[in-house]
Amino acid sequence: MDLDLILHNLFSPPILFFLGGLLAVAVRSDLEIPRDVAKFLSLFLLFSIGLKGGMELGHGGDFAVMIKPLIFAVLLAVLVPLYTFVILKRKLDVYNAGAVAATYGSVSAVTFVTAVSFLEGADIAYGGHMIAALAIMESPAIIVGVILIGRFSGAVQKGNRMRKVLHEAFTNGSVFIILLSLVIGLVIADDQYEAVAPFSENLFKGILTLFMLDMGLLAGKRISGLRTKGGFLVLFGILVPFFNAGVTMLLCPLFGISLGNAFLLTILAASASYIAVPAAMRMAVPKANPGIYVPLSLGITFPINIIVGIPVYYMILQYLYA
Amino acid sequence: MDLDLILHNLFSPPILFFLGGLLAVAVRSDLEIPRDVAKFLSLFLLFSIGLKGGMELGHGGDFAVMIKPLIFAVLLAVLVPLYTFVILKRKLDVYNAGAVAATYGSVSAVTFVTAVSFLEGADIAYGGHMIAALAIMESPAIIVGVILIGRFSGAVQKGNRMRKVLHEAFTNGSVFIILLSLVIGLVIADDQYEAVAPFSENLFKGILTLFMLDMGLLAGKRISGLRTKGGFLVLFGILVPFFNAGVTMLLCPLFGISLGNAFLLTILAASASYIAVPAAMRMAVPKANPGIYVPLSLGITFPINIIVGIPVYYMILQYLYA
Amino acid sequence: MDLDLILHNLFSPPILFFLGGLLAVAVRSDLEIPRDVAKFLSLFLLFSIGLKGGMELGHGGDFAVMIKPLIFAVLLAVLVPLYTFVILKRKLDVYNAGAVAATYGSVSAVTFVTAVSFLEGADIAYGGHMIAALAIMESPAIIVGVILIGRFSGAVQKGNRMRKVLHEAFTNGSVFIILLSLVIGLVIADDQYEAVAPFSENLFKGILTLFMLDMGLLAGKRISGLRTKGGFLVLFGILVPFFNAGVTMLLCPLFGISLGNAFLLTILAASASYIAVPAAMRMAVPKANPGIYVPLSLGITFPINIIVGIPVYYMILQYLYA
Amino acid sequence: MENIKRVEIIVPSPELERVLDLFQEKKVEGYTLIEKVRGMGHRGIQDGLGLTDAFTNSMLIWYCKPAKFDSLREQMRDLLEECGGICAVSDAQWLMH
Amino acid sequence: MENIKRVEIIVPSPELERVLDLFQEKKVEGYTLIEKVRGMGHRGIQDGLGLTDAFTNSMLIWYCKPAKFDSLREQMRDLLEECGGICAVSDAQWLMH
Amino acid sequence: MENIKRVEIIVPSPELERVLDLFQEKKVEGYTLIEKVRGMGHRGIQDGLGLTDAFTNSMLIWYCKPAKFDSLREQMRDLLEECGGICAVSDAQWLMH
Ligand SMILES: Nc1ncnc2c1ncn2[C@@H]1O[C@H](COP(=O)(O)O)[C@@H](O)[C@H]1O
Ligand SMILES: Nc1ncnc2c1ncn2[C@@H]1O[C@H](COP(=O)(O)O)[C@@H](O)[C@H]1O
Ligand SMILES: Nc1ncnc2c1ncn2[C@@H]1O[C@H](COP(=O)(O)O)[C@@H](O)[C@H]1O
Ligand code: NA
Ligand code: NA
Ligand code: NA
Repeated sequence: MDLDLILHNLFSPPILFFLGGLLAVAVRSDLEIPRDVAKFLSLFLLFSIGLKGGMELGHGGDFAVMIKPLIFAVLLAVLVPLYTFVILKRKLDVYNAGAVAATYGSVSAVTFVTAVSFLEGADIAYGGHMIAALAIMESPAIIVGVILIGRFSGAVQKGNRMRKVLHEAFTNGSVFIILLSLVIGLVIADDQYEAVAPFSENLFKGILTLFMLDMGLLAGKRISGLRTKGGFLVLFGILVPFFNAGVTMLLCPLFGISLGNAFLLTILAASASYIAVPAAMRMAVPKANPGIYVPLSLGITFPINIIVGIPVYYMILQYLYA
Repeated sequence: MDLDLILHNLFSPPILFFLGGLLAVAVRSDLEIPRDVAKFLSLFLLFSIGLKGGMELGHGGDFAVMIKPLIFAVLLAVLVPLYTFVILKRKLDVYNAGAVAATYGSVSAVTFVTAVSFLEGADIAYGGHMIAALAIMESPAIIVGVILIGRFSGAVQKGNRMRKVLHEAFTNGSVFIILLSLVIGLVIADDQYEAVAPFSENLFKGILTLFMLDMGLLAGKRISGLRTKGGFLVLFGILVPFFNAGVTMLLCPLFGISLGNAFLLTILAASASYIAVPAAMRMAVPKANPGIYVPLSLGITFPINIIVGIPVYYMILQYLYA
Repeated sequence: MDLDLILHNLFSPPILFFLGGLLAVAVRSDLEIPRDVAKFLSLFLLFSIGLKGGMELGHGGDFAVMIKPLIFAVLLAVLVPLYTFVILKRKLDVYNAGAVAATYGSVSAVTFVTAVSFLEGADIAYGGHMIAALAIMESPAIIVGVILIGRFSGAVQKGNRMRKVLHEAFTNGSVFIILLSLVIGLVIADDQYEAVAPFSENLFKGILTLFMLDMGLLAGKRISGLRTKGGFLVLFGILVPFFNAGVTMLLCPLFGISLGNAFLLTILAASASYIAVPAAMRMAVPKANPGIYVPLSLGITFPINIIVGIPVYYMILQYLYA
Repeated sequence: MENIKRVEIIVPSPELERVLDLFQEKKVEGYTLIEKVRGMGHRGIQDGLGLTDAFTNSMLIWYCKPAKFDSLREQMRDLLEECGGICAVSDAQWLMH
Repeated sequence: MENIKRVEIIVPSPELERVLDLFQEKKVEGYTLIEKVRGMGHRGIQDGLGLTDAFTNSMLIWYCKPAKFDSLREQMRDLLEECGGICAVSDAQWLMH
Repeated sequence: MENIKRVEIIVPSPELERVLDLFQEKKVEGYTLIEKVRGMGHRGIQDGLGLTDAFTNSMLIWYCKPAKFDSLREQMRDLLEECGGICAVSDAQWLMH
């Protein structure tokens, strides 16, 4: 059955088109999805997942049950950049160490969305508040990263610049659209949701599929940039997600978090940002090299999570929750 | 029940996402919908509404019944710029007075489309010919505005330029796509329409929702441009829609126009253009300042109509038609 | 009944919106579909047709039955550029003759897709392997064209450049996305396909409709560029598709190819490329004038095929297969 | 290498057609056009927003002989006066081919 | 025709706001902005890929009096040193209107 | 401020790769690229239409030392002769940082 599951995950259209995107880069095809359209597809996915999460949240749930994973999520977002920074500083300068640490403390919405789509295929329940967890985990790592850099570089961060970073961390487009959709999904009546659902819900898997093709194209192009950066970073990009996932999986049952939610929390912990963090870091820490933190998260950690991670984490959790 | 209706209108996804867009600007989020995609979404809405209107038109209807609102519509489109020009000229120069007058004589397709979506939610019938009214009302005000400016500025309009304006007024993209879709909706067989409907009809509300998010972003950015323009214009932008709506609502029952159609005619009268007119005016009257007429229509009149206007006009009409 | 069929084809939304696009250009409307969105719509159509073809291919079929049309397809793609080159060289220089020959040896995916949509409306079965035929026919003509030019221009093609052309011919985006979708449609489970179908399948006709509006706009703009090029080319663009279609229709029954597949093969033979070939030719033969081969294929042959060709070929085939 | 003038014209996009008409009238043989350009000037900010190109500029780059530029300078000036925008000229050298 | 300087500034898009802030502080009256520009430089390739503008440049064209440029030259230099990008100046003539 | 050459190259987009290959061969250290540019020239109108970039131009801006430009001038000329497009050079000054 286990192999079945891995195959089922591998043979889903989103994953296959992601691989197709990698292949297109490998054979140097000129296939591309226009940038503006790709941005819109990504907006759609956040809109769709937010609306649905809000909707489900609106259908009740125990506050005490919901608050636990959220606290857990914030802790992860703060602690992961701290411990990874210590590791990274051995090989990278302070600026790049801080930027990579922030990248791994934050999360990847597309990885999350792929995991949700996997859960729905496997018919496992999860809570709408997990979408809140996704939104909540995007920002803290950015702030932790910038503070770490400020501390260790000795450079006094001008108050002005720090304010800008804080602002960007909490108002960047992807955080904003998830939270907005979540709240709106929560307040609207069921018939209102259903009028939007043929767009927001029915097209979800299909749009995710084309978006993953674009992710494959991007990841393929970014991987090559890593070649010159040496094995340490590649190893980091492979091992850290598994470590973060491992710790999360062990703790979740203790906190009484359900299987579906634990799975999503695990994937959040394992994932690394390649949208919110690059946008914030380019502004906050121009001395950090986006040619390091973007390829690492997009070219290594993202594919590992969606191809290997999703089925493996799921199997381990099933074992732990059996 | 009345408050219920206002709330129902306020808590629909399109309105909520419009408010979300305003909020995004207020907190200075970098959320944005790529321009080209927004243009396509607007094209989709016109295509969808046109096709459906044509389809319904094709299913019969009394010509005598249909012609009345259309004549009414043309009268509105000609008279509104005339009377508003007289008011505006007290505070603005001839160029800007003419441009603003044209803006308010013309109509906003998105306001109309939101009203249609409201009607459908409330299960009130309306005629497919009202989409023709929408298309018919876009252009006349542009011509009236340009003639007024020619008259009162003393500047002799070169025949060449006037020809261009006329041409633009009747062939601009948004008028063309509505009319084209209307005619095609009229001639195709039902099964042909149904093959297209999963795209053109089922996605309508969802795409309207995301489009309204963009409208909120735009309106939010444009409002700030009005601050320096003084209270007269703001007052104008608030009161004129209500006045135009009021006159329309009083006259509709006399003309024997049905409730649903009267509601749509009212919203057309109350709405102001921010697509067709700016495009035409920039070309016809480069001396008029688009920083006045666009923000006024988009930042003041548009939100007032969709948030306050739609439920209020509807309640008044229900009272008048009871 | 025959006239009925022509009318049914003419009154389908894709064809009507294509005519609408031509009309928009004729009245000089500023209607346009943003380039990036149009590229995405075209990608969607290839993705959708590929996935569905793969899916159907996966549901079995006799290999011996499937291989025949594919061999036929390759033969067409090689022979058409050879014979047309001989004709074209009488009036054009070697570069342009080769480029036009390649254009007509290759195929138009949108013509194919319109034909598929016509077949589905008429409830005639066709095989998923015909989508493979579409993909297979895109490239060979490019290579034949370049070889012909190399031969007859006397210019020795540098090996480097020829390698690039070969590479482009087999990896260009449109070939890649069809083949990728075909293979993925083949390997995924039915429930996986169904999760994507509300996007990839249900929206197909609607998106084809808007895409054809864009094709009409493009074709309209390109036709005017032909006026100065003289009657020979226009005649060529009108007659060659009918000749290619005629030969194909006569041979298909002999090869034991079914009605639906014969129809699609005919349309492939009759159609000319305006995506893959221009991209390859601009790179391989910069001395050829894209102002000749693009308008010819897009402005003459494309409309003739979809308006006249589709119903006429279908009627003839029905007669032949009766 | 031949001496030549590099003319750079930036106008609101709705006026582009008028400049191109002038180019055609004067038989200009070549130019390059960059669309969807933003900017600021006397007439305020052109931020590229909206569903029309009312708040967008277009930029033309035109390499030409000095005399050619002189031949349409006055008409260009009139056009800019009416519609806004700028026109600047600098010296360049042109790789003959 | 008036003599004027043509200033061309190319910076990573995330830094554009800082240049525009500097422009505002120094009361620059007009500029033109081309977005979504790609490039290569000391900091590697900006290929325009991705969902953010982290790998995209912005290009500013600014016509001004020489003294005006001098007034913000040093701040510009500091900004470029920190964030990357280039700033170049050439002579031009400007069609008065 | 250092004296420098500003090279502007405009070619049909399908030929861009060849120019970039030449740049790489000659170890050019920095350039800026504007895509989706339209234009008109000896080979007719490039109107940016279509689903490919067959009717689109690309524009390169390259600041360099005069000698560097000379080192690839002839190859550039050959390339333009074959594929169309233009290459122009002007004087500029460059803000060192
Ligand atoms: N000093 C300047 N430098 C560069 N571009 C300018 C300058 N002044 C105006 N522009 C451009 O010309 C457009 C129209 O200018 P204006 O008519 O002054 O509003 C502006 O939106 C800018 O794109
Ligand atoms: N020599 C050059 N010529 C033209 N553009 C350049 C040059 N050097 C750098 N740039 C542009 O400036 C951007 C940032 O440069 P850098 O900070 O050196 O990476 C590059 O991505 C290019 O767009
Ligand atoms: N005189 C010119 N000024 C500016 N751009 C030009 C000029 N001539 C040609 N171009 C550009 O170079 C491209 C190719 O030129 P051509 O090879 O002459 O057709 C044109 O599409 C224009 O974008
Ligand atoms: Na993480
Ligand atoms: Na009105
Ligand atoms: Na063919």
